[in-house]
Amino acid sequence: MTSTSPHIDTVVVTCTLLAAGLPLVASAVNFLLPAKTGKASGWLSVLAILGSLAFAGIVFNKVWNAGEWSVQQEWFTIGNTKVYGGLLFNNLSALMLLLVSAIALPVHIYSTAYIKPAEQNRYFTYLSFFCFSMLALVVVNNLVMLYAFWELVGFSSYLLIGFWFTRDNAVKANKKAFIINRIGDIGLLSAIIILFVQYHTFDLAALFGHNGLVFNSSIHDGVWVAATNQLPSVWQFTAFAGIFLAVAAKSAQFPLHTWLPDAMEGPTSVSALIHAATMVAAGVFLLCRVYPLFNTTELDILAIVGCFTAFMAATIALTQNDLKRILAYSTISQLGYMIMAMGIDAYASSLFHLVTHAFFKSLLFLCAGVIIHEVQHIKDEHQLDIDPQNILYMGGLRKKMPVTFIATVVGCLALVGLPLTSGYLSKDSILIQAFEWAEAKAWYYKILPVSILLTSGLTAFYVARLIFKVFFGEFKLKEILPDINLHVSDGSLAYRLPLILLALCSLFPLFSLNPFLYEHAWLFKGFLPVDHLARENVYHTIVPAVVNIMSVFVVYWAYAVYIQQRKLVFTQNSFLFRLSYHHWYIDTFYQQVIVKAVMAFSRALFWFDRQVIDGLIHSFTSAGKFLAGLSAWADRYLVDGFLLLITQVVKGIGSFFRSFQGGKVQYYLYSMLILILTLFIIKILI
Amino acid sequence: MPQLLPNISALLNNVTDSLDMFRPELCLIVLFLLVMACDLIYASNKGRACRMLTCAGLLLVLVANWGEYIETDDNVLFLFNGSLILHHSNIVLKMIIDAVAFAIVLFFPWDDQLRKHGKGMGDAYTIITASVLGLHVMVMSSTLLTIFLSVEMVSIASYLLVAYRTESGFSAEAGLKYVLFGMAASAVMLYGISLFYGLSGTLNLFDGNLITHLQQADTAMVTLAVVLILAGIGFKLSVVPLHFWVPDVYQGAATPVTAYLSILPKIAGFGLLVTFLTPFIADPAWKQVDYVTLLSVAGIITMIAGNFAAVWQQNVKRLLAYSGIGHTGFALMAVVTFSAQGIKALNFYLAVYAVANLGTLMLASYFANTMKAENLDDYKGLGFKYPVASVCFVILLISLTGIPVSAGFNAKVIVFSAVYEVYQQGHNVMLLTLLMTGAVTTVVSLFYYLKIPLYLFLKKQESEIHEYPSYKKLLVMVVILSALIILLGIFPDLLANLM
Amino acid sequence: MITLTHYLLVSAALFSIGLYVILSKRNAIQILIGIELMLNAAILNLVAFGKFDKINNGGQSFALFAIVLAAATTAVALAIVLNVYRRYKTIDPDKINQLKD
Amino acid sequence: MNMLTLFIFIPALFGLLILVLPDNLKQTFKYITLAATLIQLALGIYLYLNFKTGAEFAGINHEQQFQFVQKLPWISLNLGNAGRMQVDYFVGIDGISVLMLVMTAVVMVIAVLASWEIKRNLKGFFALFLMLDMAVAGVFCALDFFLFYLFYELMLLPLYFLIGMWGGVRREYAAIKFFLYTLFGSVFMLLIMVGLYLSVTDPGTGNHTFNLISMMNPANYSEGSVFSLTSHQMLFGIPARVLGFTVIFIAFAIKVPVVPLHTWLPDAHVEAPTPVSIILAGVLLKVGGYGIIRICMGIFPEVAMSGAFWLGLLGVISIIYGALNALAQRDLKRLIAYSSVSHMGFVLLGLASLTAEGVSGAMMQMVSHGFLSSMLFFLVGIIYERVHDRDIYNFRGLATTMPQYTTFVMIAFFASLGLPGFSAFVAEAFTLAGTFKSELVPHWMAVCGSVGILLSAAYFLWTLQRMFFGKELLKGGESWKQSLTGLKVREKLALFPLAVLALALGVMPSLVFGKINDSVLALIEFTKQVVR
Repeated sequence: MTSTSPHIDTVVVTCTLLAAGLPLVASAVNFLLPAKTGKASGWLSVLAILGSLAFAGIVFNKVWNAGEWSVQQEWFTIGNTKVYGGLLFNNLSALMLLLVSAIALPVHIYSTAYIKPAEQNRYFTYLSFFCFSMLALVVVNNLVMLYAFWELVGFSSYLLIGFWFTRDNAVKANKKAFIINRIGDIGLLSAIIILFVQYHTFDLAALFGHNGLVFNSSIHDGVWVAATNQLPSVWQFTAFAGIFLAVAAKSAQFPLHTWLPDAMEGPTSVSALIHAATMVAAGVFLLCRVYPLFNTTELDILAIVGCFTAFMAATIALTQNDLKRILAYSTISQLGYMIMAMGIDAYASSLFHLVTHAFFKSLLFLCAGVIIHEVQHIKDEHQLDIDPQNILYMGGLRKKMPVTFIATVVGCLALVGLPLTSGYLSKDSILIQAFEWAEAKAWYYKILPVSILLTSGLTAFYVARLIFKVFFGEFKLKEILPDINLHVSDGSLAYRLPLILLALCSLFPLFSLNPFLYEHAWLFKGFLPVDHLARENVYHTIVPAVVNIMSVFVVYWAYAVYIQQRKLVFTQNSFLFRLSYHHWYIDTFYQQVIVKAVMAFSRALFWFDRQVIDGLIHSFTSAGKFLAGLSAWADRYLVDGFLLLITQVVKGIGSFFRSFQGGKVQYYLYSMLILILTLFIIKILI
Repeated sequence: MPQLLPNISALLNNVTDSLDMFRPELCLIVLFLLVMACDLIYASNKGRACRMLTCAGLLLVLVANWGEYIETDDNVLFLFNGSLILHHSNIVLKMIIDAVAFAIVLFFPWDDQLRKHGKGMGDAYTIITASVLGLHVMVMSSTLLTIFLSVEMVSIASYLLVAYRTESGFSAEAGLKYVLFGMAASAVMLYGISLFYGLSGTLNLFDGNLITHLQQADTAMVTLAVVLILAGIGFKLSVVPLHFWVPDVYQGAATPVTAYLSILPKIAGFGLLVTFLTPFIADPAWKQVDYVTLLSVAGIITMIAGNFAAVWQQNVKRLLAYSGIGHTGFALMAVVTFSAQGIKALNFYLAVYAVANLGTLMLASYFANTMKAENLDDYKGLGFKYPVASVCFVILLISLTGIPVSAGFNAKVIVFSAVYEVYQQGHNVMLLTLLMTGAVTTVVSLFYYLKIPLYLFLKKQESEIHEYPSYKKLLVMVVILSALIILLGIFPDLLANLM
Repeated sequence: MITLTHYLLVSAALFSIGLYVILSKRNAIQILIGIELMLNAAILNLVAFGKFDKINNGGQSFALFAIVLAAATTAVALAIVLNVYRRYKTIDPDKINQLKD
Repeated sequence: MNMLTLFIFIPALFGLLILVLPDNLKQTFKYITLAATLIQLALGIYLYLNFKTGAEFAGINHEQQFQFVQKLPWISLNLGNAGRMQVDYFVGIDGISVLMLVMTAVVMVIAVLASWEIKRNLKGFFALFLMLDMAVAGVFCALDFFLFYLFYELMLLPLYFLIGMWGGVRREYAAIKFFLYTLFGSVFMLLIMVGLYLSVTDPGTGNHTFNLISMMNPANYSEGSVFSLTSHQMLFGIPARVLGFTVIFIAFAIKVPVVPLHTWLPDAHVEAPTPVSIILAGVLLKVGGYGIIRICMGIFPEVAMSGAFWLGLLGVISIIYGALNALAQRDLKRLIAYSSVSHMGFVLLGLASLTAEGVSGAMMQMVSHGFLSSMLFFLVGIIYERVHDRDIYNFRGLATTMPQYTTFVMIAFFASLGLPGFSAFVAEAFTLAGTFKSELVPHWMAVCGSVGILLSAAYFLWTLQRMFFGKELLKGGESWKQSLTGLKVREKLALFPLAVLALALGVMPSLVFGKINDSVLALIEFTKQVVR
């Protein structure tokens, strides 16, 4: 083992390896075991993730605020480049390690109940594999391994989205998810290659650490200069663009966000873990890792895209009827917040929001899972032809499912960012910093904080809509079919325990003792630059107040609309409604324009391949045939293509020489003499 | 006449001395007489006796040639007052001729068409023996007289052989075409010889004054004379435009005769061509006719004509006839080098061509015998019925195409390197063009050669055809030839170093 | 005075006539006659040139050989023509064209 | 006995055995062939394990650095004044060849296991199979151009018959097309080979030589010879060395295959029986790549450098063109065939870069594609054998019917599309890294190349979705369902090692890089040296 830092702690290294490795072991065991192991597989994975959590706890304890160091071992040598496998320890690694395992544990427990025993073997094979990839992703110390786990995370997500592979929608969704993630992967790969060529190393610490290679490189007169190499500056931007693509794909940012709503075809527990809390946060995590690479322009792009995504997704969430899709768009919106926070230099807030969001969003998904499970139950029992995820069929569940109700409310409050929740702390910190950021800049920069504020209001509205539609009023199905037998409940302990755990984690005490000041959160402080001075200004008071007042008002408005049935909302056929309902038509655009274009292009190329490359030019062939005076005779086995052309040329020449061969001997003599004479004359003339 | 008298004794002495190195030919003369006698004496079963006698005799001739080969070493000998020339490469050609003639004589009665000939085949052996004598002389001839004599000798024998199957219309037709074409060609050649004689003042090609005299003559006349003579030789080689007879005659003649025609006169013809050209090439003063260009053009056209026209063919023998034309073109490439290495390459190429072509024609005969298969269509699916013969067919065709591992490939490589070598010295574009044509026509040749394995193995037999008795001896011979091809493919130096 | 040129002219004329005959006549025998004319043109040349070749008399002796060979070849050719007639009942070379491409 | 010689001729030996055995033992032929390939595999592993690494064993242009060398005088023709024509039986391996050999040995075993489906004319099949095996092994070992060419051409004929006799409906067409294409390339290569032979003299004997290693040393070219570096000769108005490079490159590019010389490949692959497809894709395509490294770049390094842009361009075009074509296919086998075109494009791109990363990546891609394409074709063969159909639209929901099969398909597909953890990822990533790093090819080529990775995901996932997932729906209905049985033991035995190898190479790329690194570095150094 070689280390880049003097203080190396073997306990930490071992614990980290164990934390990441245990799920892999569980996955491998499950993969090799026969499919009928059922619940045993589930508990094996739960044990593994429990172990991971414990080890992650130890690691966190030792690494948090203890500086940055890494260990590595040579993996392979290619040319003169050595590629290492190694671990990087800093606050980010430790936090992510802990976060992932902490979210994964309740989801695992939940899954043991949620997934049918017959399918658990396969399910937990995939799920543990995901945990392994995700845990490894956050601790590796170089770009090659980062890329590898980055893609493995996407791969396991692919497997889990398509878990119910007999459903066409699920399979289409996982294909879409993987391909869109592939676009991001290519971006990341290109960026890694560019960085490698520029800096001759893959090492994260060496590249992005304090006073690292990236820090010491600069752009002069269109040339990107580093100690090791120099490239035209366009490649620096390309590297950024690549990373941006990767982030946009993984964290579902515009324009690559469309896969996430579709990914809701997977089991809900999967959505809770992967598509709400962990994998989608990987994009933000990546931004943190490579943060020093970006310059101001690039950060601005991030901020704008994040802000736009947040706004767009929030508007879409307003009109969706599918419970999980609402949450998915909400996730996209919240990820937009985080990306924007990165763009406005609110690095710590972004991460803070990442963590809080992870808890409350997975909580919401798990709640949704319970609800959907129960509705599905009703559907199966009465053989109804309804979509169990459609909130229009729900209502009045608060009395039947109290635990779920409370948990959902907690999650929703956190999502809206009302006081006493963790969401309040993190979200407000972003909002405040957004205003601060815009302060120093030109007026049009103000659009950004204002629109993010607006988004916050929209969030409050769709959250309220969700709560009211699902938990208040009367159960809608009962209105349609009065005789149905309703016995819905919170379900077993395996359902309730994770909900309670996560609900507790969504409240403020886990992060800060002061429920109103985000600056006091330990997590926030863990990521502040050393010289950071908290600037107290007016925004710190005004922004939270405005936000909360607005939220409360909006919630009330929603209450008025949905419970009291007042017509205060836009009509269902207005342009804006349709825009929102159809996800801004982005998906339609991709499907109709890009996918069709690619397919048409590939078909055209295939045609080209058959007809032109292979046939060179068929018309030429026929001309050749005509000129050579051939009949259409052609060997059956030499019918098409390049060969046909050659065949025709060959045969044309052949038939020219053959044409003398008429069987008449005097004609032979005649030809012979003519040819000799010709030869002779040419000879003489030359 | 008076001027001749003082020299007579010297001339006679020379004749007697020459007889020593004329042993193989003397053997042939004796053999010819014996076979003829045998044919007359034996009433019944005379074909068999004659054949054995011929075979034994030819082996003896081969041995005699071998003796000559060892004796001559690297010397060049002139026999009979300069009428004949003898050196290594000539003897090698003669040996190839003897060996192939031996195989062809064996082949004769194995072919059903010939065996069914009513009158027996005694006279065929006589004719062959005589023609071998003619071929020997043709290879060695160094005066215009011996050239004409030997060419005519071979021609007459060939006419007879082609028209041999009197009961067959095809054979008669082929004979007629051959004889008319051949006689016209030899008449043209004789006229060329007469002009050449007039211009040079000598019949002896190795006369010291030959080039000097020709250089003084009118270029057009010299060219005419040379072209007419070359036309006569070209007829034997089946060079374009003197190839017209080839497909018809090869197809019409009995298969062993086709084998004879496609190999022996061609080899001898090349020997003759090389001898005829030697004095001009050896003398740097010669400027009248640019042989390199002339022969290169002929070679290129021949390669193209033969190989491209072959693509169309359905009749196997006709296909092989065209391919034979193509091979002539390729061998011309070796001649054009006019270097020792080129001649070696030529000899090796011809030897390999002889073996492979003989083998394929034997197989053509084999399939004609067993399945009455003469066209490609009749070959469908026979590969599974006659695996040994078919595999041999593939091997021989591979060699003819020039794909490793086969002797044909090595021959091709050696010819290519000879041409390259010369190119490197002179940078003559003609040579490069020849190389390119050689390569292209190789691909084209694969096109039609592959048709035979294609029909044999890849096509399915459509109907069950009546089966005739199998021909073991023919098959054994073919297997031996194929093995030889492979052996020479792996160890070409076994043979090539003799050349 | 008959010079070499005269001989050559005659022979050239003979050759040309022979050539014309073999190309135009529709009878194998006539073609053979044409060939014979060509051969004789050459033989005439040889003899004419032989006059100047004092030492060897090559021309004359060549002519003798050529005459003999011509006779032999013609004999063979006639035999073949006879056989063809037996099979095809015609000796028009144009009609004997079963072998062709 | 030299190990390489054994390695090459073991198949020939067993092939002869099969030829002489009577037909009623035909059921044993496949076992004999299997034994031959297993022995070969054992030898291959022995070679791999005993292959020494280090800069002093780099090979490339140093004859004494090759390992397991055997050099015997073979053909010696006395050509009079032109000296002697000397051909040696000269075999030996360096880092470039050792992995090709091991890969060949593995693929051959798999191909034999796939040959169980062959029912007709077993003697012919296995004899030709072993002949092909010998030829391929020979190509990778030969260090004498003549010997190389011999083995190279020797591959054609068995393949022609293997495709033509045991192939699909349009087998005749495919076989002829394949043969003509390849021969077209190789005949002109023959001309260049002869030209090189006459340009190069062996410093030891003073004769011309076919020795590939001597041909790499510019000092061995005689003054004024056609291919001499210093004499700048022209052929048809083109610099002779450029022409030589181009001709040989075209010959190998047909093999690789490089767009637009690829059209033989889809036909040949589709029509060929499964074992032959496996060999074609697994081994024969690599002969092209190997030839480009050993011969094109070895003998004409300066042309390779100056023409790097064009090579890289062809590589990029192949990558994208092949992938797009694959996207348009509905025949599973044809899809995989086009995917081969795309994946082999990476090889060319990596080689064009002439950087250590690029060339190593290309080598890795060759090895990786060898295993993966074998696996893919084997998998197609399984389904084709069962229902004689492989139209993607005729299947649906195979994951329900054949879960294990689907697992292997997924492994193969994801490994092929470059999922990290599998060999193709390392290969493609470093190929692109090398391309970007190279000063010879423009940077955008690396970016374009990476689009190929995206497209490969598209067509593989589409196939997965269309064929394997969804509700079970088969064109042949119940009878198909009956025939689509689970994997047999033999099939698992073939697939499992391939999957493990793909994984092992992905997790431990040093298995490959460790062996080739010195040679690759030597190659790069050598090319730079010559240009200097």
